[in-house]
Amino acid sequence: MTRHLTDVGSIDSSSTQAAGPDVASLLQGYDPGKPATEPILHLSGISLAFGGVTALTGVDLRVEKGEIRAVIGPNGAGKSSLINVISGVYSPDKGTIGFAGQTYAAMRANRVAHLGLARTYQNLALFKGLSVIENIQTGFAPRVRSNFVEQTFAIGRARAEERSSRQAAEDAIALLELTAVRDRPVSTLAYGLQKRVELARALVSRPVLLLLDEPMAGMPAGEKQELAAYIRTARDSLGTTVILIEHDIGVVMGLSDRIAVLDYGHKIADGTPQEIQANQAVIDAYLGIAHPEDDAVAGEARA
Amino acid sequence: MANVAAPSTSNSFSWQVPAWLAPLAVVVAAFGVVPFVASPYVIEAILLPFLALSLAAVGLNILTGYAGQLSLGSAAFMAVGAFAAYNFNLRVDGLPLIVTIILAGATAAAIGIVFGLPSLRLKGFYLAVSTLAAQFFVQWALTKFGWFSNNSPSGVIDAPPLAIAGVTFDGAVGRYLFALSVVTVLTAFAYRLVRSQAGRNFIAVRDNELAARVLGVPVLRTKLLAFAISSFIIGIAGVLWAFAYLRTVEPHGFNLDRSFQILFIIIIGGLATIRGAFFGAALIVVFPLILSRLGSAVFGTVFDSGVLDMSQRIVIGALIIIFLIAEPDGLAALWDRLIKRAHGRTEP
Amino acid sequence: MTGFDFTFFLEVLVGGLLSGVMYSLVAIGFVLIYKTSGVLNFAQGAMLLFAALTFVSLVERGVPFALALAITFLVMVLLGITIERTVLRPLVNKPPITLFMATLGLSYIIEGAAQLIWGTQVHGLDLGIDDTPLEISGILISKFDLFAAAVAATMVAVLTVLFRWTRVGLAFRAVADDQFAALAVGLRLPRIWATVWTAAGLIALVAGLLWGARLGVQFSLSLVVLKALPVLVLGGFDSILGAIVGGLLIGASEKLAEVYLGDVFGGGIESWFAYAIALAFLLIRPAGLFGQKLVERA
Amino acid sequence: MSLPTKLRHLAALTALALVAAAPAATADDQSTGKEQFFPLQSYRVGPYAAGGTGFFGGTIDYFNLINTRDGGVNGVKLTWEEGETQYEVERGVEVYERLKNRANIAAWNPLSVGIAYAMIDRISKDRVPLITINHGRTDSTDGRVFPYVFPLLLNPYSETSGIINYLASREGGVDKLKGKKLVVLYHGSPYGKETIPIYELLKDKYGFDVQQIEVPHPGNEQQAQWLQIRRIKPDYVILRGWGVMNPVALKTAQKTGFPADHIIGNVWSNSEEDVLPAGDAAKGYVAITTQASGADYPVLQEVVKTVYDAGKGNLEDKKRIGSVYHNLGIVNGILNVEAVRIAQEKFGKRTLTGDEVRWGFEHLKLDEARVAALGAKGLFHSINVTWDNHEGDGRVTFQQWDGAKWNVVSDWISPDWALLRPIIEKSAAAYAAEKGIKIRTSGDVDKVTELGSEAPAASAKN
Repeated sequence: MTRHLTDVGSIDSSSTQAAGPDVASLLQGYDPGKPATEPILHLSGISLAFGGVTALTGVDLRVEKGEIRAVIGPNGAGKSSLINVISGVYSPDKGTIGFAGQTYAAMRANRVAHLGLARTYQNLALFKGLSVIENIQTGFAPRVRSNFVEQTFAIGRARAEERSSRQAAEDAIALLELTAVRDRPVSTLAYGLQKRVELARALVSRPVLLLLDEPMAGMPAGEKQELAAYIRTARDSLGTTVILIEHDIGVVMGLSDRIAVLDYGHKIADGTPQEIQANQAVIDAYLGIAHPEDDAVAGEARA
Repeated sequence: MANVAAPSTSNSFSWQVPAWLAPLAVVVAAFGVVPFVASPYVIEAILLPFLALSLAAVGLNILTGYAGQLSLGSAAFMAVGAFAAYNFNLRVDGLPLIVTIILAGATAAAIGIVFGLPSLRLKGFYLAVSTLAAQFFVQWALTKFGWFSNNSPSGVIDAPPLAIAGVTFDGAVGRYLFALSVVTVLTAFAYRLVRSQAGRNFIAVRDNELAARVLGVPVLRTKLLAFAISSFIIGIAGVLWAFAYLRTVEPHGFNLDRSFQILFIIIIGGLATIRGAFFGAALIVVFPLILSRLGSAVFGTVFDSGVLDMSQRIVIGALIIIFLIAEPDGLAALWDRLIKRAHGRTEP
Repeated sequence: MTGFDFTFFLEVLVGGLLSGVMYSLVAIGFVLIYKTSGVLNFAQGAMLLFAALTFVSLVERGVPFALALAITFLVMVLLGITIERTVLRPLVNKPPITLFMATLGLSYIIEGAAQLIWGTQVHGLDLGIDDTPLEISGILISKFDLFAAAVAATMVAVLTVLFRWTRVGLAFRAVADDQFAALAVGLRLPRIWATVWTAAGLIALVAGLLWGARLGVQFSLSLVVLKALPVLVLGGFDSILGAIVGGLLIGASEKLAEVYLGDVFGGGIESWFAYAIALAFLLIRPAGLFGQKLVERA
Repeated sequence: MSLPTKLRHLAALTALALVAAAPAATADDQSTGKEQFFPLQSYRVGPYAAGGTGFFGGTIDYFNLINTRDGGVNGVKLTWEEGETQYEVERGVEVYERLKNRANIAAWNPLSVGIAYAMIDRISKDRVPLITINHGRTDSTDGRVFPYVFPLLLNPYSETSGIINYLASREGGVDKLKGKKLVVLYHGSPYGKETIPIYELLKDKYGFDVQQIEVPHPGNEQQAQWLQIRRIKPDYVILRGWGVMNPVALKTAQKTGFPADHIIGNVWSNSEEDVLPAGDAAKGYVAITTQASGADYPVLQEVVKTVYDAGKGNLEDKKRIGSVYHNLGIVNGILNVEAVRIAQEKFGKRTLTGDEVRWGFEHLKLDEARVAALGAKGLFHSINVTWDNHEGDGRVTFQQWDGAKWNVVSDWISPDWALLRPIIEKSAAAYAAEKGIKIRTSGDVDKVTELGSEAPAASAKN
C-alpha cells in the first residue's frame, strides 16, 4: 500500500499540467472527510420515465468533493437510471444537474468526459478488440487534440500526447496492479480483472467524478473486498470523488462516506452508513427484502 | 492487497523474431525477386488484381473490420477513385501522377464522408443497406453524365500511361512495380494508423459505441474519419484497378458483385487485421483460377466451363460459411496458429 | 410541361402502388427471418430464384402445375431445414453481422446450385393470368398486378393469423422478443428457426413465381432483393406492416419521381431513388415508420 | 462441437492446399502440325449465359464442321480453347493473358464490349486481330486507326441507321418519317447511351420527333417509363435493351396497352431469350438482325448432319440450333474461317500469324454468290471488309416473333454509311491523337509480321 502511495505522489506532481487548470483547482479544495461548502454534483428534482413507467421521481442528491458516495436500493429502484442520467445516457424529464459550478438540464454523453466525469458499467463495457493498456489509453481520449495524420506518423502534438497517454495508462496500471496483464487482449482476462481494467480506464483521464455502476456485481466476496480497496486507493491517491451504486450492503457500509437509498424511484434516505443502518424506512424497504444476489446477467438497458 | 499472478505466456520463453522482419522480407522479395521470376501471365492475371483488391480490402477493413461500420458500397468508391484520377489527369495539364492519385483518393474520401453521414444516425443493417445507395448512385452518375468519361461514346475510357518524373511504368513489370509501391506505402500508412490513437478510437467505437462516447471518444468524428480514410484507400485501389491492371475504366466493372468480393476478402482474410486483406485477396484471386485449372485438368472436357464456374461459385460460398463457423478470425488467425504450431514442433 | 394531367398522375400513382406490392412481397420474406433470428437474410433473392427455377423446370419437363408446386414446396422445406442445420445452428449466438455475411455466402451457394441443376437458360413462366390492362375511368390497371396484390394480401392475412392465434405464432413472437428468454423457457430454437426459414422459402416461392412471370425466370431474378432493401429500411426490418406500407410508399414515390423529377436528373433515377427516400425519411424521423427502435438497433 | 472442429480442419486444409498449389503456369503448346488456334473467351455462366452458349456454340459447331468435312482450311486444322469470363472484364483479361502465348493464334472473339475494350491495346501490341461481330467500339470501324480491331457486319451507329431506314420502308418512304414520333427506350449503361447522338442526328435529317428514355440497370421495373410512353403516344418504340430489360419491356408494353408490333428491338434485344419470357406479350414484336434465324440453310443442315449427328454438337439443347445467337455464332465462324482462307491464298496454305490473318480480314469480301456457295444464302447477306472499313458494309434485316419463332419480314437493308463515316473518322482521329497512333495508309496494309520473323509470344512480352 505504501509503495503505491509514493507512486501516486509522483503521478500527481507530474500530471497536474496535463489534467488542466479546472481539474487542478477542483482538486485543491479537497479535504477528505470534511464536506466542502460547494457540492461537486448537485441533482435536484430529477424525474425520469420510460413510456409511462416511472424510473425516478424528484430525486435530489448532493455529492461533496472527495467523498465516496453510495446509492443503494433494491432491484428496479432506479439506481442505474440515476447513473445514466448523470453520465448523459438518459435525459431527465424534469430537474437540473449541477456539476462543477454549472447547471444543466441534461448531461450529454459525448461531453461528460470533457467535464471530468468517468464511469464504469454494471455489465462490462470494455473494448474487446484492444489490449489492457490500449483500453486504458482510450480513456485519455478527451485530452487528445492531434489529428489522425499526426497520430499516424507520430509527429506534432500526437507525439507528446501519445507519450502522456502511455504514461497515464502505465500509472493507472501500476496503481491497480495490472502490470502482469498489461499487453493481454482484455477479452482473455477473468471477470474480476476486467472490472479492474474498466476502473483503470475510467481513472486514466483523472476524472473529477467517478461513477461506478455496481462494480462488485457477480464477484466472490474476496474479490469484492479487493476491489473496494482499489476504489479507496483511487480516491485517496487521485482525489477523485466517487459515486457508487451497489447491491452489497456490507461492502457499501465499509467503503462509503455517505449513502443515499432509492426505492421505487424515490430517495427514501440519505446519510452516513451509521444513520442508514439505523433508518427504519430503509430497513423496511430494503434490508428486509430478500433479493437475488446476482443480477449481472439480466442487466438493465445499456443502450 | 493481492497481486495478480503473472500469467505464463508461452512467447515469453521462445526467442522472438522482430515483428517487422517478416513483412520486410515479403516487401523485399516482392520488389527484388518477383519481377525477375514471375511470368507476364502471373503478373497481369494474378499479381495486379491481387494488389488492387488487397488494397481495397485494407481500406474496407479500416471501416468494417476496425471501426465496425459494415459497408456494401466499396466498389462505388473504387469507381470514384478511378474516374477522378482519369479526369484529373485529363483536365489538369502536367499534373504529376502522384498528385493525381492523391487527389483521386481525396475525391473518394469526400464522397465517402457524404455517404458516411447516415452512419451518424443509423447502425448495423440499416447502415449497411444505406451504403448500397452509394453503390447505385455513383454508378448511375458515372454513366449518366458523359463528362466523367470525357463524352466517350461508349462510356469506356482508356487509362493514360503511367509515368512518374519521366519514368514510364510501361509493360507488365513496370505496372506491377508501380502498383506494388502504392500498395506498400498505403499499407504501411494503414498499419501505423490502426495502432495510433485514431485506430484505438475505431475499435472503441466498434466494440462499444456508448462506452466510447462516455469516455470522450469523438464518436461521430471517428466514424466519419473511418469512412474518409477507408474511401481514400479504396479509391486509390480503384485507380490501380483501372490504370495498372485493366488499363480501361468502365462503371460496370465496379458493380455490387465487386463490393461483395471485397467484403468476402476481409471476412476470409480476417476482420481487423491488415495481413488478412492480403491473405483474403490471394485466396479470392488465385483460388478460382486454381479451381478451374484443376477442374479442367481432372475432368478434361467432360464438363464445360459453365459447370466448373458454377461449382466454383458454390465452393466460394461454402468457404465463406466455413470460415465464419470454424475460423471467424480468418486466414490471418489460421496462419498464426500454423506458425505457432510449427514453432512448437521445432522447439524441444 | 403545361397543365397538370390529373388522370395521368393517378395512373402513375396506382401503377407505383401496385409495383410497391411486388416489392413488399419480397420484403416480407426478409422480415420473417429478421423477426425471429435477427438476421438480414441476403440469400432471400437466391431462394426466390431457386424456387422459381425449380418450379419452371419441373413444369417444362411435363410435371403438372399442381404437382410441380407441391414438389417445389417440398424442396423449399428441405432447403429451410438444411440451412438451419448447416449454417444457423453452428453460428448460434454469433453477432448478427456474422450471420448476415453467412447469408451472403449462402446466396452464392444457392445461386450456383440452382443454375448447376437447372441450367442457365432463360425460361418463360405463364401462370395463366392474362396481363391485359383493365381500364377504369381512363386509368389503366394491370390485371396481373391486381392478382399479385390479392396474393400479397392473402399472404399477409395468413401470416397475421399464424402469428396472432396459433401456438407456433406464439413461439415465433417469443423468439422475436427475446431469444435468450425464449431459450430459457425451453422453446426449441432450432425447430423454430427451421420453421421460419421454411416459411421464408415459401414466401420466396410465391414471390419467385409472381416476379418470374413478369421477368422470366433467369439469373436476374435474384436482383429483385435490391428493390426490397429500401422498403425494409423505411418500414423496419421487423415489421410486416412496415414492409407493406414501406413497399407502397417506395413504389409510388419512385414512379412519381421517375416521371415528374426524372427530367431534372436526366432520367433513370429509379436505381437509387428508393434508397434516397428511405434514408431521407429516416434522417427526418429516426424512429421509422412505425416507431420501431430502428436507430439504436445494432 | 465436433462439427466446428471438422470444419476448422477443412478450412486449414483448404488454405494449405491453396498456399501449396502454385498458380499453374501457361504451357506453350508448341505443336508442329498445321493448325490455326482460336482462343475463345466464352461465357456460359452468369446473367448473359444464354447468349454466350449460343454464340460460342455456333462458332465451335462451324469449326467442327470445317475440320470434319474439309479436314480443316486447306489442310490446316482449326483448334480452340475456351476460357470462362462470365462476361466480366477482369476474367476476360485473365483468359487473354493465359492464352495469348499459345502458338498459331488466328483471332480473338470475345463477344463482350468491356472485354474487347480492355484488349485493344494488348492485341494491337501482339498484332493479332480482335473480332467484335455486331458490337464493339464504333470508331474501330476506321481501320486506319484500329488495324487489328474488326466490328464485323454491324456497328452501333449502322444499327441505328438501319432501324430508321427500316421504319422508313415500313412507312412507305423516307419522307414519310417526317412528323412521326419515336421513343428510344435504352438501357442505363454506356452501351445503352452510345446511340443517343445518332438518333438526334437522324432526327434532324429526317424530321421525325424522338424522345429517349432511360431504364436503369437491370431493368426489371419499367412501369414509369411505359406510362410516360403511353402519354407520349409514339408511333414506334425502339428498344435498346439488354438481358432482363427486354422481356420486361414487352410485358410492360402489353400492360400499358402499347402494341408489340410497333416495338423495334435492336441487336441485343433480338434473341429467343429476349422474347420467350414475355410469353404472348412478345407476339408481333420486331427486331433487327444481321443474320436470319432458322436451321433451314444448307450450312446449318450440314452442321446438323456432320456435327450433331456425330454427337459432337456443342449445344446441349438441339432445339437451339438455328436460334439467333447460334446462327450469329455460325456466321462468326464463317467469317473467321474465310478470313483465314483468304489470307492463305496470299501467304500460302499453312499456319498463319495473327498479322497475316489480319490481312485476311482486311480482304474479307464475300459477295452474295460466295455466301451462297458457303451454304449461307439468306442466312446473311454479304460482307466487304477493306483495310480502312473494318465493318464491311453488312446489311441488316428485320424479323418478327410469332410466338414460337422469328420470321424475316423485310428485305436486306443498308444503313446510311456515308452519313455515319465522318463521325466515325472524327472519333477515331481523336483516339489516334490521344494515343499517339500513326494513321495508316493503304501502303501499310501489306506489311505483315511473318511466321518466324517475330513470334507472337515475343511481342507479348512488352
